[in-house]
Amino acid sequence: MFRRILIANRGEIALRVIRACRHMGITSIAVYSTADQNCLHASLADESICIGPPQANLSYLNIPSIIAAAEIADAQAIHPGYGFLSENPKFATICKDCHIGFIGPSPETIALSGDKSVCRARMKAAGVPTVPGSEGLIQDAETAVKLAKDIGFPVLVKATAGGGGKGMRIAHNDVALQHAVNMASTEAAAAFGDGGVYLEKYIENARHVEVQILGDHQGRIVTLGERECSIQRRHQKLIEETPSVALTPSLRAKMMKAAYRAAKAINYTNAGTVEFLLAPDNQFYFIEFNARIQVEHPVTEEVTRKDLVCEQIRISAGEPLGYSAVKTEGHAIEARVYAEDPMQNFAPSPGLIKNCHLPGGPGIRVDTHLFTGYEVPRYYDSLLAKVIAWGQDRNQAIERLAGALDEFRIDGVKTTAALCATILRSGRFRRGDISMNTIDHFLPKVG
Amino acid sequence: MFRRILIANRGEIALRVIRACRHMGITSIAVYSTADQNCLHASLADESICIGPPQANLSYLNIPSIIAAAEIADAQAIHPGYGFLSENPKFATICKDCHIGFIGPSPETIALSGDKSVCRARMKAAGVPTVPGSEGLIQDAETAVKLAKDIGFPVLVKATAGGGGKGMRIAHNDVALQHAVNMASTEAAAAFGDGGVYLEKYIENARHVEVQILGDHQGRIVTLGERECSIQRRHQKLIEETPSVALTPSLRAKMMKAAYRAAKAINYTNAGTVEFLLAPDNQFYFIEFNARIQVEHPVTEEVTRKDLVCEQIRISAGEPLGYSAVKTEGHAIEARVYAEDPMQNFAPSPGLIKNCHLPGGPGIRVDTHLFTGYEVPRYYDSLLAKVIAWGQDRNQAIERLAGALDEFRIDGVKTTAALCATILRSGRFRRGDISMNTIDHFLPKVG
Amino acid sequence: MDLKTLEDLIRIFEASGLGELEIEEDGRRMCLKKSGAGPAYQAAYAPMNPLPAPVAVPHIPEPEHVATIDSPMVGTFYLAAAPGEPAFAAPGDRIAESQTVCIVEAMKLMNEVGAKIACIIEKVLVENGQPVEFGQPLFAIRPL
Amino acid sequence: MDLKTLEDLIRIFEASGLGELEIEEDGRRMCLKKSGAGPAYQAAYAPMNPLPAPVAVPHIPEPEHVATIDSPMVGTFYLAAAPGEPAFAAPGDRIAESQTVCIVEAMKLMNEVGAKIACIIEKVLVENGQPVEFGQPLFAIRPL
Repeated sequence: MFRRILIANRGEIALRVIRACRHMGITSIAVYSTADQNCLHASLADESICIGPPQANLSYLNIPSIIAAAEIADAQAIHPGYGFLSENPKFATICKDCHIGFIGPSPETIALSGDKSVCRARMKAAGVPTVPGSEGLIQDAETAVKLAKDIGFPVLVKATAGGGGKGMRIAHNDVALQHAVNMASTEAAAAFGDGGVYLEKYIENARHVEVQILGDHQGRIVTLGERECSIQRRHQKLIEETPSVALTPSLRAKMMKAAYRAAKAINYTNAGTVEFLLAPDNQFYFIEFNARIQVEHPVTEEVTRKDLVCEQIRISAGEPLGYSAVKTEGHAIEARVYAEDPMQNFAPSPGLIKNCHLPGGPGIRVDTHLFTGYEVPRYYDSLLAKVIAWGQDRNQAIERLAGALDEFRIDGVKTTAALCATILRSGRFRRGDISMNTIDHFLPKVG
Repeated sequence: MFRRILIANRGEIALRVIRACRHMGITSIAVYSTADQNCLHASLADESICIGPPQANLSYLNIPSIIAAAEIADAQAIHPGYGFLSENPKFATICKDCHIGFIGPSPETIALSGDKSVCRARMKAAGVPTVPGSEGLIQDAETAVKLAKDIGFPVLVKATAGGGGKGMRIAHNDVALQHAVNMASTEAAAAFGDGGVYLEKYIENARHVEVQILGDHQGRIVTLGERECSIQRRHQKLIEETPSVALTPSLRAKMMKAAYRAAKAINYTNAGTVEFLLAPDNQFYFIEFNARIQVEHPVTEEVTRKDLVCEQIRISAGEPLGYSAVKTEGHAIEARVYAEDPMQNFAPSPGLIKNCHLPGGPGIRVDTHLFTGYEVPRYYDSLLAKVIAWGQDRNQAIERLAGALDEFRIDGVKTTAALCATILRSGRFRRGDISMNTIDHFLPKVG
Repeated sequence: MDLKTLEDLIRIFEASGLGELEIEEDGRRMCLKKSGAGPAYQAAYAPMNPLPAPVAVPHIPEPEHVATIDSPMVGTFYLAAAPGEPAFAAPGDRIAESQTVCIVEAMKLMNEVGAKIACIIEKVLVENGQPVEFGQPLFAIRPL
Repeated sequence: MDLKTLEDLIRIFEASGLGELEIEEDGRRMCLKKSGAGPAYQAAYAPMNPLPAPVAVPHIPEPEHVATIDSPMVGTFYLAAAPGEPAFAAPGDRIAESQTVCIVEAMKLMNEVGAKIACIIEKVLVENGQPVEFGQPLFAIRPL
């Protein structure tokens, strides 16, 4: 087992990994930019090292600085968290070359899951259902139009290197499609340095349902149930829950089998997620792998009572998973509290936290790096906190989470806490009548 | 089911009941003294009523005020929490007379469990093992000495109306015993208005192990496992855990059976605790009933995933328990954070909380009424917060709890948080080598 | 002063426990202040949900008068000893010290509330038969 | 003061924890204030466990001198290009602008650190071969 782990991240996920290290008796080493020197991850880690100025490309994304920090701190492994370098195959390769353990999948897996059109083809070949669409990248707008007529409008143009909603466009007809292909390609080239795009049928009123997987270096893959993440804003998740109300036991079994097959096809190791679209007709389609720990992993932890970050560390250290299936109990829901203004199209709301008071009590877990006096920086992701509620059933989880969001106090910035509580208490959400468009019902109408 | 419940308490337990009400869709009504008008229980309840000045006897112990508050608020039931009026048979009787549900056992059960020597006799008659000692009260010091010679020194003189360590004395020989009987009687008369004392053999290096029970109005009694509460200061609990490392499965089964028999013998209803002393030779002895919800109930909640306060409310509303046994999983430990100075013999440390930062993350639950700016009043119990950790095993629970206590920040008053962390991390605690005297190893020696 | 020196000065000042630093030298003056220097803590926690007005108990009105007679207990407010009886006190009445001005009923007990000082009743602040909290102003008065 | 200098001044001020900065010089007066600075909040959260000194990285010494040359990256500090070679800089040395004063090694890359201004080395603050953080002062200098 590792004795010293460096955490190449900040915010709540850095805290999450520090806590896991502490629980395992591992020395944690935080890195921080000069903007983060008073942050909790820098103070709660056993050791901490300043790696650069506030801009992420000069600090948290600066590979030489992070490797140098790991070397001078004598870290045996690096946990990348999510975001930043977590899905950068070059970083994973460099770690390997420097004989530093990378706590995540292999560089090859990361590279494959980052190339979405290739990955899609691999999954199709492995018998995992994928959304009807192009075979590989599309070369020009004319080919796209021809294909779209075959599979039927509307269609989605997606960047192969994309993520987080960037380089993604819907087209309802020929003209719009031609435009969309050009725009998405330009956007993707600018954002990811790769203008390759592919085509998928756009599935209306779909749900986002993903499967948590763990794979060890002995070749075992375990599925840990699903998470429904249909409540999204700007293609980014806001509320996640497990189990999904949309899955019957037999549909769940089918989806777990598909996720297992997907992971097995690429010899997946460490923690990851297989993401599916679930159509209103109960057909589901592979979309992509997330080759890292995810923001919403706690809901799975609450119903399985497994510590997924500890599992990641154990797997990276070469330990086998000691089980092939997990039991789940009850229902868990997570609400993400972002420093954003829901009334202004989720515009970031950085600033000073004048007062912060965390909720508590039975069934409530809070993962956050917030404290009174924290200055939410402009430089990084706006996630402030995750509030997770466990309940014997979905209703109890809803009541507990909505109540906790009411109790949560954050003065100084706008947040998504009240919006989440409103959604949770709505009849629509309670009925489970949700899809990836649901959020629109809760936002001001755009004239 | 009740639609409106008044909570006749303050602090973390009032919050606990408010949260349970919220989760059940019941309107919560807080009462508060003028010292508590900015307290969280007053602001988080659906409604709140000021019932008197700071002194407890004029507010939280003032029966007419609380009944009047329940009447004007149209509350159908009162939850008494712990302490204050929770074990006052007169209050339970008045509630009954006023047709207000009392969320707790019957007045008769409360009266019996408050009269410890009578209760002891009842239990002995029911075949529940009790500590060797006097049959009923002792009349004079000479009888006491004679009896003590039979059962063997050292002996404990206890007030029949006692509690919280008051009116309790150890005697190692004749002379000391004569003195102890007189002193304990005087002390008990002053503290409880009842000077009756009885004698018990003093069991050295005993552990305190208690059994959580629930009884419904249909006559069913369920045991929910034990809690070991041996780490105490001034006869009051500091760290509690479940399961107890001292119980083998067969010993546990015997203790559950004894607790069941004890509760059945008096037709116990609602939540309660059967308290036992566990001697180093694995003999256990009934000490008393606690006829209310207890401070440490969350550790049982964490391993059973039952909400005991919701269960109390359901039972009081006449609903039957739907189960006769509960499953438990993992290990849970609670640390009590008091506003006290462990280095000064736990002297109360009231004052202003200049900064409060709660711990979080996986497996951590915090029950507290603290907030930044809270003034810890001189008038009431010094409990500030309970931090509860759940772990797959005892070691994980210890690491999580100790880490959370490190993260917990309370500026402005002295607390027991660091002491609890020290105890948890000690070899003695880790080995489970604990008894009711263990705390002495962690405190400054008294010259 | 060059920028590098200024930067270093700021770093030294920040690392110090000082709240304010003023330097005057060769006709140059410089003053540095830390943000938020002031009280070491935030004194008042205004709860997220401000103290809710109980449904059963009408919100305590802002006292417009300096002097009031307040309820000594929680209960139900009565202006008269029984329905149909004359009110103990009405606006304009001159009240002697200890004179009963109303009743607050709690647990079927009729608690007479007396004036602590001689006064004139200016206004009755609560309606007959309404619930009142401990400390709630019942009458606005003008002390005599 | 030219705009470039002003821009740099503002950047330095913004990056600092200061709430207010006032400079008076040659009949010119300048006052910078941060928006939202005020006593309404607690400015500094002093973590319960103060920022721990990493075991691997020696604690940054309190700068005794106003001016320093700081490490531009995290890595290992070397005074010379190779063992046995003469040191780039030693106390008393007069250093020209941009002249290399040391090397910070990160990922096997030898990064030469140059002086930003002409100066005299007063003290070497880090031992040869020791790890350094970003921004850690390496040399105390006297600007020329």
